[in-house]
Amino acid sequence: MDVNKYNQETILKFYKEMFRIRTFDNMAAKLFSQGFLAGNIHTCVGQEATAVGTCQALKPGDFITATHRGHGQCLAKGGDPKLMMAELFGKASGYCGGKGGSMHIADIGLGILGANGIVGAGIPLAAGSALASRIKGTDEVSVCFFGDGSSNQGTFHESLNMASAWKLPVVFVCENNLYAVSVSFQRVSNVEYIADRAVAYGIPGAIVDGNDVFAVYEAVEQAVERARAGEGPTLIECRTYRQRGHYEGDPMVYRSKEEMAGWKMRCPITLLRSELLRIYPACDVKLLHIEAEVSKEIEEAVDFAKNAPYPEKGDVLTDVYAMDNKRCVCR
Amino acid sequence: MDVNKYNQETILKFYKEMFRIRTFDNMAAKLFSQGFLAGNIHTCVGQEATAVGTCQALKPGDFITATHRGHGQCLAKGGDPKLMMAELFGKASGYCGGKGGSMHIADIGLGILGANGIVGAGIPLAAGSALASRIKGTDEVSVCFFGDGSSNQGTFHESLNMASAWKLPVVFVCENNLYAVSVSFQRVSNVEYIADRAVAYGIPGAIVDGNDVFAVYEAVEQAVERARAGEGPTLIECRTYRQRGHYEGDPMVYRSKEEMAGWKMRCPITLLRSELLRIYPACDVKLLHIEAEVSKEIEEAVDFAKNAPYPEKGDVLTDVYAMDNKRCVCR
Amino acid sequence: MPMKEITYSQAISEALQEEMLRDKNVFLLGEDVGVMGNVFGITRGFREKFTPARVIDTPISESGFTGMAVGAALRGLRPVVEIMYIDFLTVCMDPIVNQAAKTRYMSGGKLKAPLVIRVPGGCGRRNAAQHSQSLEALLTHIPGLKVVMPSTPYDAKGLLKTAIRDDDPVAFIEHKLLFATKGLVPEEEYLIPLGKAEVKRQGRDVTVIATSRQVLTALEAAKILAREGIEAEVIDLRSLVPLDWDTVLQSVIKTNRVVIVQEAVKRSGFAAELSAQIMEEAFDYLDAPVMRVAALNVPLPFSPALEDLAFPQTGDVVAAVKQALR
Amino acid sequence: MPMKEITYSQAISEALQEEMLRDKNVFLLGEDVGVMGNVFGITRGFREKFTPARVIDTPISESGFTGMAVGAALRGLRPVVEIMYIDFLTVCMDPIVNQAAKTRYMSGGKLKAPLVIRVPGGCGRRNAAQHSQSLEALLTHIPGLKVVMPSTPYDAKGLLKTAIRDDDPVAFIEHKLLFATKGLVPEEEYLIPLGKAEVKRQGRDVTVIATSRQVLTALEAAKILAREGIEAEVIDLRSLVPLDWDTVLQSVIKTNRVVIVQEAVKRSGFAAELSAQIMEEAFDYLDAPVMRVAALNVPLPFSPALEDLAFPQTGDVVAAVKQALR
Ligand SMILES: Cc1ncc(C[n+]2csc(CCOP(=O)(O)OP(=O)(O)O)c2C)c(N)n1
Ligand SMILES: Cc1ncc(C[n+]2csc(CCOP(=O)(O)OP(=O)(O)O)c2C)c(N)n1
Ligand SMILES: [Mg+2]
Ligand SMILES: [Mg+2]
Repeated sequence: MDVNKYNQETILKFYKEMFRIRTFDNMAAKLFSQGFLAGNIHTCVGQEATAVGTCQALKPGDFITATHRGHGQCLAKGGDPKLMMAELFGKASGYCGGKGGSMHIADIGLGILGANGIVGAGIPLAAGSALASRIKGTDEVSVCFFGDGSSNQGTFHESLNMASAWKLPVVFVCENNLYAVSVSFQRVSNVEYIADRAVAYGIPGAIVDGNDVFAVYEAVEQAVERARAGEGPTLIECRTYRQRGHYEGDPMVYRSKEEMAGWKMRCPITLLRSELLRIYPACDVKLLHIEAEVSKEIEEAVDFAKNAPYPEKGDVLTDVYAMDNKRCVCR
Repeated sequence: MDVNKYNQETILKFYKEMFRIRTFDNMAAKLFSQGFLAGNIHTCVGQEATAVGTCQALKPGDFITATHRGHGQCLAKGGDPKLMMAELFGKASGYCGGKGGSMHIADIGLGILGANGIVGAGIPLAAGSALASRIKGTDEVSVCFFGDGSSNQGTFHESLNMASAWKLPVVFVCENNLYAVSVSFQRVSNVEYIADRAVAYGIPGAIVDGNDVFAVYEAVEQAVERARAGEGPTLIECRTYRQRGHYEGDPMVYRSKEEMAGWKMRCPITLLRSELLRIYPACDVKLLHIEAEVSKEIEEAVDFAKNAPYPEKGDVLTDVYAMDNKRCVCR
Repeated sequence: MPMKEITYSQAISEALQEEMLRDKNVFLLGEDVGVMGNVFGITRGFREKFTPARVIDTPISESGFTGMAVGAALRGLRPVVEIMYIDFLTVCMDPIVNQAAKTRYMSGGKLKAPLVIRVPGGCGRRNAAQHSQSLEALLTHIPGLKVVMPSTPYDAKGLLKTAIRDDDPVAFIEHKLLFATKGLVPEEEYLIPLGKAEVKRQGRDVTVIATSRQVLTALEAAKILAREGIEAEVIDLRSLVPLDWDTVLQSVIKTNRVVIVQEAVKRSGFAAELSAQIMEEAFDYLDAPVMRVAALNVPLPFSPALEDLAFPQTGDVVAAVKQALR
Repeated sequence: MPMKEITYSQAISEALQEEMLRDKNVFLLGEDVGVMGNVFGITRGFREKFTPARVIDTPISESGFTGMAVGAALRGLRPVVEIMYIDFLTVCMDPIVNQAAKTRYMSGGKLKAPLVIRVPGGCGRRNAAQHSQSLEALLTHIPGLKVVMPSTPYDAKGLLKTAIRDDDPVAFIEHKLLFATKGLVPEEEYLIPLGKAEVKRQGRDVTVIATSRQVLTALEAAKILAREGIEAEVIDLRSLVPLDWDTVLQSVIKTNRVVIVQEAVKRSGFAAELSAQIMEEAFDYLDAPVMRVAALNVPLPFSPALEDLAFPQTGDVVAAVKQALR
């Protein structure tokens, strides 16, 4: 990791973003184990650098599609932890009024086109968003987050092909955390790198250390530039690792203790923190301050969520249709 | 085209196979225009070398999946023109008792696992057949025919990935006739060669002249050997051209006269015929004999089909289920 | 109102053109819609008129391009996606069922996906089992989708224009054997609201409810029945979601006997839903059980000797009406 | 007969093991079925017991591996494919609907595709709209498919064994919230034929028909009703295709009143089909309209405050029965 070219302020900003995600997801895991949250929680602990490095390379007007493991992606794009946490609690004040939950957070104003519970389904959505920019003649770039597992879905192939054929302004960011639930990419494919699949579409493919937030940032920045210049998509494979289970409660029988420990040594947050302190030793107070600030922010989000009202009973029937909802729902 | 290493007998055999397909499909087109055949007819006129070159490299026990443009593929694998023609007529004596028609011809005894009306759907079927050989511990190879258009379907990606990951004995033979209905491959992709997609799966990809029956034969032979040896799949792109419309009645506004004329000059049958006569000038009588024989065969097939009985009314209700058909159909 | 006679496919073509001219957010994508102008000629000339950017020839990647349409719709565009045959919904159900249909609800009303899926269905063309289905019931079962099935050029044009302006995902199901049928449409612009059935024939003895091409079958049957003094009221639902329950109920109250005709396979088709609703809410008005006339529970056979036995013919409707009147 | 108490998921696990031991043509494929032993633990230890060749961990390529299962079935094997949730059928409808279901008919009976698709459905786990659906009606509408929905460990085991031996493609729909439920099953081997409903409770006043987890709801409702002197007969259909019409009809003749309970969304669900059939063939026996109790026509909401409002609860069944008795 080489952070020398970045000033202290920038590094601290990146650090704070990553630390917020870490704190949010650790909190979500805790709340889940305490029985406060229902359903499923997929944390991205260990993968924060990918989300942050990517979103830091975007303008506020750019778009992302997020995955089932999307808390970090949404936070990195500016998602409000309060509204996110309230959504995890199923409260009316949550992003989706409690109707969506962890896997469906969206905020069109922030360019978050929605997380997704269907693996691979977000890929064409992102390409479609890029097509929209093309048709509108505007210059937003759309970023598609997806996992290694997702790269084996047909939608990956179809979307990358079309995006490339039409030179759409989209960046495909693969969070390769080596596993799809219990299945390692290497057991279900015969290629080492997902980025090598870029050849099949005639687009650039890049492999980056997904735990190095600036490596991700630089790769995405270049891809975004290319996209915005009308030169088409890029496939970026960020090699990373989830430190927790696929979902909370996952017994994780499919990975070795050594593997997990090795990757924990390469924790993106620890790495950045120690680099930062190595270059700017005096920064430790600032760091503690940031960490305290973020912890408070997330605790406030939890308070907000806990105290927020649940949706009204009648809400179960609203928002199915934008027009003529009542009649379409009632029969 | 270099046929020098093949003896006269072999060349004549290949020629006869190709000529049978040509005669069959020209006849089908004629019968369709005369109103004898209902539904849709997709001829493979111009693409005979691909089907024949491929199937000549197979053993009788090997399997194929055929496409909507599958008459040639089925004939090349040993399909009986009588039963095929009867099927095109919708007669009870047809391959499918008249229930399937042109796009659904199957003969499991000959290793024809079925043509398909859904573009891309045959690809996983062929991979699955290869998986069956693996599980059974038998050594049949499965060949998957598909078009350039089909290579843009998600099933292509998913199937090639799994076949490669598991080193299945399957050969993917792409009949790249440059168009999917009216859409040229080049307009909807950013790569020149479909075979280049092999890289994405870590398998060999080969590009061959699909109008040179021996080039196809040699490429497939090598791939079959590899597959049978347990080394996994190969992707072979046969570059060819359909001389007639996508379906009978296609106005063909999407291709230029020059392009069509150019490819007609490269007609696989004319090419082989003139090569043969160049090397074995004395062969002309034999050729005429073969051509007459085949024409007679196809005419007999037409007679057979015309005179065959239609299915009985009650047949509409049979064969939906293998077990408990009546009860499952009646409610 | 000055009228003109055009075909069902011309009606669709006109609706598309008018909406594309009116709203630059409307664009088309699908296989062969561009250079070829659609396999039925519906978008011929569009590429030149509206530029290739708005008339997009796609690869054979239904799941991908339908998903892209959803993505573009989330961004405020109004894509009209074409799936060449309804049978191919099987390869692109997810963007329709799990994305377009649910995105509004899952986002608590924050997102909307205004797209139209134009897709021809139906049988009778000897196209065999994979090109002859009527799969509307797969869509009516999914909350969030609207489902429209026009039977005439007039309806096709007016409903398609409305569907394009609708803020919800709409499956607009055409019928291959209707494309060449002709009918009168106004010279002037008009719209038909979704969820408004039309009584295509008045009658007092029995209510026959149908959609799409089966409306024609029902009308033919009604003519034959009229000769025997039986007056059938023929209701064309025009859309299944929203459903015009009032029109159905009024007719049931009047005739007390109902026959529902659908071209889809009988089991779990939409006729069952309608029958169940009539049972639930109009039981006391019924003098006879609601009868369904539908395709057999079989894949459609190719053979010209078999296909017509598999889906509703005029005679089947006549027979069902007589049974309902017994 | 000596019995043992096991869970629904153990029952499924036993059925799979017994059939894999009995017939070497049976094999499993799906996501996480191997090393992890399935996300619900159903195939734990299988990989070691039956070798990785017969217990195949797939990539997330449902369309591809389901299609491969069809291909393997055409070759005489008996694949048991697992789709992790029924909601994901949307990404692999084609191999099921256009291939497995139709191949026999299209080939005039020359091919067969004996495969089982094991897939958990149902809601109640706060899994939100894309992980909570009950999509059996999408399958019952497709001729060529059989559809099984067991409600108890006993049924799950006996029916799954039969499904694996069946020569047709069978969708075997499990329920996430049933996996942990317990019940008695014989120590000895047994089979349950497809298409044989079970009267899970006798009653004279009303017939309540249900499947899968809703059988439990129906039985609970019946208990409550019994306290008020209302005797409900509860029929568990066990399979929708084939359908045990005789058992349904007999009960209708006895009680003259029917309530159908389904966890699926109401519109175009299978309850509509059943209601329509009862209307058509037992109209004269009905003293009241057949009532349906079903999920609302909405995508399933996540919020614990909303989800239970969206799908049938015991109270809803009780209320519907009382309405049917009015
Ligand atoms: C179409 C589909 N298939 C299966 C699943 C179940 N599932 C949820 S997440 C997941 C693994 C995804 O792996 P990957 O794309 O690598 O993302 P990761 O979880 O590792 O972040 C699976 C199989 C799903 N949600 N959708
Ligand atoms: C899933 C699906 N989409 C679309 C079609 C309609 N269709 C039939 S053939 C065809 C073109 C196929 O192109 P290609 O694979 O290149 O084969 P070719 O016809 O050129 O032999 C299309 C679009 C279909 N049958 N199935
Ligand atoms: Mg992963
Ligand atoms: Mg082609």
